[in-house]
Order: sequence, then structure tokens, then C-alpha cells
Amino acid sequence: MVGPTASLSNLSRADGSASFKCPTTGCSVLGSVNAPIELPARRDALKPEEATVEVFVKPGNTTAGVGERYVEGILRTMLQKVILGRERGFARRGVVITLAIIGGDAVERGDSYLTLLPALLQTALLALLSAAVPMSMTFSTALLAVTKSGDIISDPSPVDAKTASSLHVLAFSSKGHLLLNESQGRFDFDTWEFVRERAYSTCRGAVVAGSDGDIAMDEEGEEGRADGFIRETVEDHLHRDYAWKIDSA
Amino acid sequence: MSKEASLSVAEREFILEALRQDSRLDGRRADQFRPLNISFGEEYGHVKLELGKTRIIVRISSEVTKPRDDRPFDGLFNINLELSAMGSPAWENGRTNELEAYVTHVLDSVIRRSNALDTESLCILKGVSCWSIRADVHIIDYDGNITDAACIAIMTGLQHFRRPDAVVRDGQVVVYGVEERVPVALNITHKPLSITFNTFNEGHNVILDSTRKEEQASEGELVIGINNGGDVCFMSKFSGAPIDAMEVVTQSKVALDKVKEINAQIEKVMQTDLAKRAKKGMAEESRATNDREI
Amino acid sequence: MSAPLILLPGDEVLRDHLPSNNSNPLKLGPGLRLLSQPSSKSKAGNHVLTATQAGLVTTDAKRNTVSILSFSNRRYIPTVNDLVIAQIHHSSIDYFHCMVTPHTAHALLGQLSFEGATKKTRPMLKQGELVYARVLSIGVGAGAEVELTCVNPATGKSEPGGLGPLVGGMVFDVSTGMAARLLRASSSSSEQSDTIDGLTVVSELGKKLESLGGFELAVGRNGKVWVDCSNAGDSAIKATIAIGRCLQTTDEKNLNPADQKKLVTRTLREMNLAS
Amino acid sequence: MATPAATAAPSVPPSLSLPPSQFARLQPHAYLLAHLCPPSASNQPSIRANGRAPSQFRVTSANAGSLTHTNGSAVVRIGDTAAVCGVRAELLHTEDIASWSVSQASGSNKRRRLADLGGKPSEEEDDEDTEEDRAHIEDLNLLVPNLSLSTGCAPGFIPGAAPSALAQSLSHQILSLLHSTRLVRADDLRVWYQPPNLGPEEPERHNEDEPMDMDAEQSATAEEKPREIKAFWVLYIDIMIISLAGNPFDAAWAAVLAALRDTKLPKAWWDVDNETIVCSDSVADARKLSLRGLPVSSSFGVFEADAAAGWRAHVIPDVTEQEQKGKKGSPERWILADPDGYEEGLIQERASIVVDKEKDGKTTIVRMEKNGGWTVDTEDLRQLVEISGRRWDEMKRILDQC
Repeated sequence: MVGPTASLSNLSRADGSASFKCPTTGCSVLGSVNAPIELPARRDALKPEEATVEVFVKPGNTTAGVGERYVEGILRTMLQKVILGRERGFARRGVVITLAIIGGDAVERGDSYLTLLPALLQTALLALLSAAVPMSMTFSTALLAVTKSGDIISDPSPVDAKTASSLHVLAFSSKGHLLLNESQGRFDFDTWEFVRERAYSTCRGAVVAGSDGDIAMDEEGEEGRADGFIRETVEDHLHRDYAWKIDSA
Repeated sequence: MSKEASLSVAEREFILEALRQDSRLDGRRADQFRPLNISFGEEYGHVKLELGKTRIIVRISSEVTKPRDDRPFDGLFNINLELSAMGSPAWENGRTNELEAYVTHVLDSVIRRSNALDTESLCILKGVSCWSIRADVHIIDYDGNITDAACIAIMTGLQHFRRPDAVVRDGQVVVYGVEERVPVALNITHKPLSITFNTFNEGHNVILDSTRKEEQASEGELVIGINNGGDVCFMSKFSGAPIDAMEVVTQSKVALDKVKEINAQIEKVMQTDLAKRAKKGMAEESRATNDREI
Repeated sequence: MSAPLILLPGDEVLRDHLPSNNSNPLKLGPGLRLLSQPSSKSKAGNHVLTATQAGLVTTDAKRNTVSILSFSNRRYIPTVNDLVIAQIHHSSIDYFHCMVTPHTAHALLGQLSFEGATKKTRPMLKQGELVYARVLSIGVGAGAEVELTCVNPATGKSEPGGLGPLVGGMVFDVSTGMAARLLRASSSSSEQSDTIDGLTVVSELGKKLESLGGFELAVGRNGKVWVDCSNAGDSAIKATIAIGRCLQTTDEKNLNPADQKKLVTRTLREMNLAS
Repeated sequence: MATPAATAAPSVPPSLSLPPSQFARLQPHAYLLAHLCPPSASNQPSIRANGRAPSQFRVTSANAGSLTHTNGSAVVRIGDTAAVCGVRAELLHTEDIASWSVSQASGSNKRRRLADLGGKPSEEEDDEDTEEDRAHIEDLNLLVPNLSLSTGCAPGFIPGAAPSALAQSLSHQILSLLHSTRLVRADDLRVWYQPPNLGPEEPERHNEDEPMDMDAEQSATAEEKPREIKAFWVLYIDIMIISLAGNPFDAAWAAVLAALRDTKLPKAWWDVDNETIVCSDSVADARKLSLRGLPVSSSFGVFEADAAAGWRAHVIPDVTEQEQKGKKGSPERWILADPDGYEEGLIQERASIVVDKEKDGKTTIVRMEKNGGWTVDTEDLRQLVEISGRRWDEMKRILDQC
């Protein structure tokens, strides 16, 4: 299977930027971060002690609607928790995150945004790293579908996602916490527990044995794991940026 | 703060003085465009354009809708431009600004209202269904001259785009998937582009394709929309210092040469890309037949 | 030195990566913070150093500092003692209000914070003019204002660094990472080596343009470089453009020293400045 | 910490204390904490500042059919949060739907337009064939919810402002839940027409227009003409939050549910002579919607004892450490069901669960969300699902009575 691809700091005007492409959904997202900057129009809405996180999702070939406002809310709630908005220079300023969906199909009105959510979250994280916005931790995400016959598939294709009986997006912090869960469809709690276990291993590579006693997951290398992917992307970029320093050392 | 930070005195004076000596900061001649780089995404009509550090993505999309009641024979075509904080920190998300309104107006006039895309060819069934074509323009990096760059990107996208084939059978419109019937190119009547001129030093210096800093130091702007045949479809001397009337005539000639040059480049990259796609498509087809044989 | 250590936010900096000089307190650069371990099982007062930004850990054993080198395109955040190039936005009775980075709150520069300035001799700076200044304080708490100065408070002089209004010349934008490198390169004594922090472009330009009368350079940590070649007479404009292009190209393409030399030669030839 | 003690035992007020109402406003976090974690000396139980137990919902009431000019309506109050929902049905002729006359040729199963439904008369009985339901309701946008936070429902909602991000986001959540639960059946919204079998006259009429081909002759004589859909009912579901005191989604969704249960669509048929749809104005002819299940939403918020835990210079413990710690000692957080406005201001981490119960009493989760923090995980969610199940029983009783 072809993994996702990403690159960092590809824009020149924004303080930080990243692009992310997911081969299974065909969706590619470009993200930019401007921080810390003044948000003059919202001065009265700013929190005095912390940075205000603003997320803007721009669909590729339609006009933004209620679905975008909703997914922006999810992203903002989640990112606010990992951004250290009280670090020097950030209080009372804005962290403006703009995400444009530049490839793949648009989400139609009332459709679930869950299939795009992981790509949006990963792009936002990479762009925040690229802008050097202080954060307490990083995270990784997984999208899973449970089929009508009860199988769990990671990274379902758009067709699989549409016919699935339930869809789940989970995000785990770099310390293993469940940061986000968005589940939709019809399922029971036991199914969700399997989904969580599977998501944890795609995000962080688990050594947990299946509860029904079947094969224990092999401890894979960081390759293929969602958190390893983020780390590699950052390392590759920094190695290139600081070649003058690393080579001379 | 929806405006770019103003230039410092040093920058403004230097740019003006350099122009007096026929020099630009990036070493270009006055009538020279920055390196133009056009590439395509996976889908038809997905254009990535770089003009120096200005970068634009255009996506063309189509869907079947009902035509307007007063134009039952016409399809729909819209250009959609929204400036977001991605292109420049000066632009606020979700708020329109003057630049957005101005550029939208120019693009609309040069491309849509000059009927570059033949909307009558988008009609499927009179008064019942037609194609609606939509061009979404994303400015992802702003370093001046987004009008010309967006124009080039949209026109490239329209020429590159392929919509699904549709036929009317027994009053039913049948839309064919891309894998069933070769998708159809849009009907382009002519290829207009806009060329923006900026003037400096009381009209002594006129340059093309200004960067953001040059735009800020400029005293006036002239936009000419013109096609390969030399038909002017748009002309705007919107604001700033006055320009000698004869200058407009001479610059129209410059614009014509530029448009021809750029259109030739568009044609070249497009043919290369389409040839590549055809080759890939053939390879896939032969693979499919091989699979069947096995 | 071991393999380069690249951290992500939340990663711990292990002790063996820190300078082992125990006599001085360890100084932390940006991108790091010291966290106390609240867990009761370990000893009280146990501290852990963690990263808050993604970057390369660098240590300076001499000055006993540790910091994170992050992405070079990031926005500048004022830090005390940094040299910056600020642009006057407007002035009030006591202060000049200056722009250090676009779209952030203005920094304050006292009307009298210049060498030898009195009520009568203070410079009358207008909107858009530039000053080379040092960050004096960044304030505390929310809504803190950054204050700049063009004079060394200890000596009353504009030294070191040649603080004060920048007249004429041209400013070029570079990344904040490049600005930091240029500053380090210019502060080290030039006799040591031509290449400092992987940069040779400035000394190369200096050699090649010496015949034209040389040039003046002021680097602001906020990603600005001021260049003045007024000694070069008729070639002043061209020389300035050449310097700007060399610096920006080196920055954008992340050139190595050999390519920097080639770039300088090529650019000067293109501009007809080759001596 | 003299003040919390004072609120706990107001009979002996120390001289320098604040009245509880002021303390609540000045130090909201400490105030709520003092209630949930009373000093062990005073034998106060742990209780929320509003007097509820952590897993207790506010008093809920529902009243259906309160608006006369709608096809269905309801008012739901959960504590001081009140939502009104009105359902208005409008007819949409198939000839006005641009995509109706379009059929995708085979192969692309992405968006199946089922234009020739009449060809499969079996689908009517087949309840499980929900794909067509989905296609009609979602692709043709037959359900149009719109939520507004009315002026003055809470301080800060001023007249004339554009729909807030919160209102837009709630609208989307309601629409998305209507779609994913498939609550409304597409067949309830279809207006069918059965062309009469004209017998031998028909071929003659055809002959006048065009020469008959074999196919048409066969189909005309073989069996009666297939039924066709002439129009759809579009349901405009307008929700107004008239008072916002926390947890708007549960109230809004309950109002939508109650209003849809109340909705009656008039009998409608195709009038061949006038080529239009005619509706009966007799109340007796109107029929109710047959909804699929009864999904009930329950929202929760997490109140953390240490308000500053997120940014304080402490190491955020790993999951494993956290688990070890959680087992001993006092809880450092409380999961509060149905948070009110005061509590919402002190909460970052939230969870929202929508469940339905089948006839055998088995709980099915329809939606489960958690966001904004890192304390809630599997064990908590399991408990929350249980609480949501109990809430379902309660809501069913309330909705059945209204």
C-alpha cells in the first residue's frame, strides 16, 4: 500500500506551511499557519491570557458551508488543547490556521466530514510545527470503517466509507492519550473497543494482543506508523535545512 | 489590518531610483515576466501555477444543473475567488477585501463576459438541464500580479478540463462515466489574457508583472485584456496617476505580444500533459486486456 | 558529536545531550521548557527538559546554553538583546511606534533612546523610516509591549552594532533563520575563517566588491538585511541589487559554501560588476 | 481556603467572606470545585453547584404541536435551555430537479440516481433497501434543517448578526445525524403516480405521433405501466434556541425528534388533467411519518480540578502513569452530564453520545464524539454509554407523553 506523502514549509508568505496527500482517499490538503499575529477585527473576543486559535477550512471546488464550520470547530477544540497559547509572544495574539483542500472530491452538503478529518488534522499539525508554534505534544490520527459484515478496515476508500456501517476517526497524543474520537453510524461499544485498539496500533504501533487471544501485533518499526510518518517528515526537512550545521559537526 | 504592511522609505526610493536606471530588484527587464511554471494535478482542470513567487491553484469542476429561466439555452459558468490568510497574512479569512473584489471583477470581465467559454455549448436539454462549470481560484502565495497569474491559470484550466459526456435519450439525460466514454473538452471561443502594467516616476517607467513590493511603490496601473487575434476585451485604468493616451495604444501592442507568447507556452505544457495522459491511459488499457487474457 | 538530535514538541531532552559544565546555570533558548514532574513516586524537585517546537538541539558548552533550531521561515518573536531593523509607523509624544514584524503590535522606541539625544537634538523620524535597534524589554504578562532602544543603556553610546537611524540604502527580506546565521557570521571575528555557519556569501561579496568601495550591512533578527553601497558611486544601485539577490538566493535555495561562491561570481558578471 | 468552607456551611459566616453568588462569579472554578470536592471535615456530599449529581440531567419537558402553521412542531426545555422546532413541508416537483432526468450510465456507482424506481415494485416493501432512501434524501436535499440562536437567547447574541459559527455547526450536526441515522424514510416523502392502463386505445394514440417500435409495444401490452414519482416532500426543519443555558445540541436534537414525530403530511396526488400536484385539506387524510428508531443525544463535559493543567509547567503524564495514578487517591476530574451554561464556561473536554435502543433493549451507539482533552478514554466512555442508555429510557417516556 502506498503511504501518505507530505512536505513542509512550501509557501513563502505564510509563517509555516505543509502539504499532505492521502492516496486512499485521493485527498490532498495544503495548510498554512500565521502566528503569532494580531487579530484586529476580533479584539473583543480575544482571551487576555492565551492565544486565540482560528481554523479556516476552504473546500477545493465548492463554496464553504455549514459542514466546514463544523469541522473547523472540531479542529479548533483539539488544536487549542495542544498549542501552548501562553508562551512568550502568544498571549492575546492569534494563531491563524488555513487549510485548503486542493485535491480530491469535495464533501457534499450534509455528508460526513470524517473521511477528510485525519488529513486536515495531520496537515494542521505539520503546518504548526513548520511555524514553530509551541506545543505540549504532537498527535497522530487514524480513519477506520466497520463494514456491514463487521470487518474493520483502516484508511477506507471513499466507496468503502460510504457503504460502511460505521466510520471512526481517532487521534492519539504522542504520550498515548485519546485526544479525539468521532464515530458515526451504528455500532456497539465492543466494536468501538476493537476499533480503538486497531487505531492505536496504526497511530503508535501497539504490542497489545487482541482480547480474543489471537495474534499479538508485531512491533513494527516506525515505518508505516502515523506518528513515525510525522517525525520522519520533520527530520527530513530539518536535515536539509541544517545541512550546513549537521555536516560541519 | 487587511492591508499589506507599507513599504519603508528606503525600499520605495530604491525601487524608483533603480527603475530610473532601468534595473529591477530581480534583474528583469521592464517588459519581462517572471519565470512562469505551469503544472497539472491528477484531475482534469487542476492547474498549479507559479509566476515567480506568486503561486496559484485553479480547479475546474462541472455538474448538471437547471439553466436559468431567462436563458434556457445557456449553461452556467462562474469564477470563484476568495483570498485567504494562506496567500498573505494581510488577508483575513472569511472577510472580503478590496483586492478580492477588484481581481474578481477583472477576471470576470476578461474571461467570463468576453465569452471565452461558449456557454451555449453547455446546454444539454433546453430549459431542463445544462452543465454548470465552476473555476475555483486559490491564491496560495502572494507576491504581486495575481490578476495576470489567475487569468493564465483559469484559461489553462478551462482548456485542460474534460467534462463527462452526456447525451439525451428519450427525454432522459444519460451521463457517462469517464471510464465509459472519452470525456469532452470545453468549447473555448478565444483565449484572452490580462496583462497588467505598472507605472513609476511620472509615467517614465512602465513595467510588466510587478512583484508585491513593486506594486506597492507603483503610482498607477493599467490592465489590458486581449486575445491572440488582438481583440481587446477589457481595458482598465482603475486608479492612480494618469497615463498618456498614446501610451495605452503602444502598450496594447506589448500586451498582444505577451499574450501570444504566454498562450504558446500554455499550449505547449498542455499538449505535453495530455500526451502523457493518453500514453498512461493506453498503458492501463493494454494492462487491462492482458489481465483478461491471463 | 553524536548524530544530530531532532526533537518534536513533547519530547524530552536527555541529560547526556546537555552541556556538562556544572559551574554555571544552564541557559535555555527558545523552544524548550523546564517541567516539574508532579508524580509522587519520584523525588521532589525532579525536572524534565522538554521541547515545545520541532527542531535541532544545539548546545554551546562555552556559554552553557541549549536551544532548539527550528524552521527558518518562522515568524520572529522579540527576545531581549536581539538586534532588529524596525520601521517607524507613527510617533507620539514620548515614543516612536515601530513595526518589527508585519501584522503584530507595534514596538515602542523612546524618543530619547538615541546616542546623545536630548529634547532638542533627538532625531525627527518620519513614517516609513528605518532604525537599527536593540530589544530592550519585552514586558511581562498579557498585552505586554516590546520596547526598543538605539543606545546601549550602560554606555550611552550606539555601540556595539551601530544602532540608530538607517539612511538611504535598501532593505531585503530574508528568513529569520538566515538572519540569525548572518548575525552570528558578522559577530565572529572575520579573521578566523571565511565560512561561518556555512555562510561565505558575505565575505565573498566583500572581497569582490572591495574595488567599488565596499558596502555596509546591518542585519536585523526579524528577517531584514539593510545594504548600503553609497561609496560605489554610479554602480551603487547595481551593487546593492547584486548583494540582495545573492543573500536571498542563498537563503531560498539553502546553498552550500561552494555554490555561494559560484552564485556571487555569476551574479556579479550578470550585473556587469565583475572586477 | 476559608471561603469554600463558608459556602459549604453558610450558617456561621466568617466576617471576611463573600456571599456565594459573588464567589461564584469571581472565582467560578474554585466555586464549582468547592462543591464537587467539599472539605472532608464538613460532611457535605460531592455535588454540583446547581445541586445535581454529576451524572444527573436537568429536568426535561417536551410539548409537541404547539405551532399551528407548521406540519409538525415541538418545544423542548432542558433546564433553562429551550428549543423550538417547526417542520414545514413543501412539494418539489421532479421536473424541477435538474439531476432528476439524468441517469448515470452504469459503472460509476458513486452517485446512483434512481430515476426508474417504478421498474422495481419490490423496493417498497423492502425496508432494508436503504441505499435508495439515502440517495433520494441526501442527493436531493429533502431534509433542510436550519438552526438559529435567537437574539437575546444568551448575552452576546445581538440582533442583525450573521449566523454564528456555533449555529452553523449545530445545523450541520443535526443534518448529519438525520442522514446517518436515516431517521426519515424516503418513501414517506414520495408522491407517486400510477398511470392508468388505457388498454387498446394507447397504441392508436402512439401511432399518430410516431411509428411504434417493437419494444414499446411489448411493454405497453405486457403489463401495466410502471408507477412514477411525480414529486417529493421537502421538510424544512427550523430550530430556534430561544434560551441558551448550556448544552444546546441535546435540546435542539430532542426538539427535532419531537417535531418530526408530530409531523403529518397531507395526502397528495398527481392530477393528470391539470398536470399538477393536488393536496387534500382533510385532516383525516394526512398521515404521520414513520420514523426509524429514536436516537437520543446526551452530552457531557469534563471538569478538571486543576484548571491550569493544560499549560502549567508540569510534565503531562503518559497514559500508563496516568492509569496508575487514577486508581488511588481522590478524583481530579468529574464528568458532568448535561452541563449548564455556567459549567460549560469551565469545561474544555467534552463528549457527546447518541444512542438508540432496539426492541430487545440492546443499546446501539449512533454517534460518539469526544474532543478537547486527554482524560476521557475507554472506561469513561463505557460508563457514558450506559448513562446515555438510561437517558434514552427517560427521553422516550417524555417524548411518548408529549
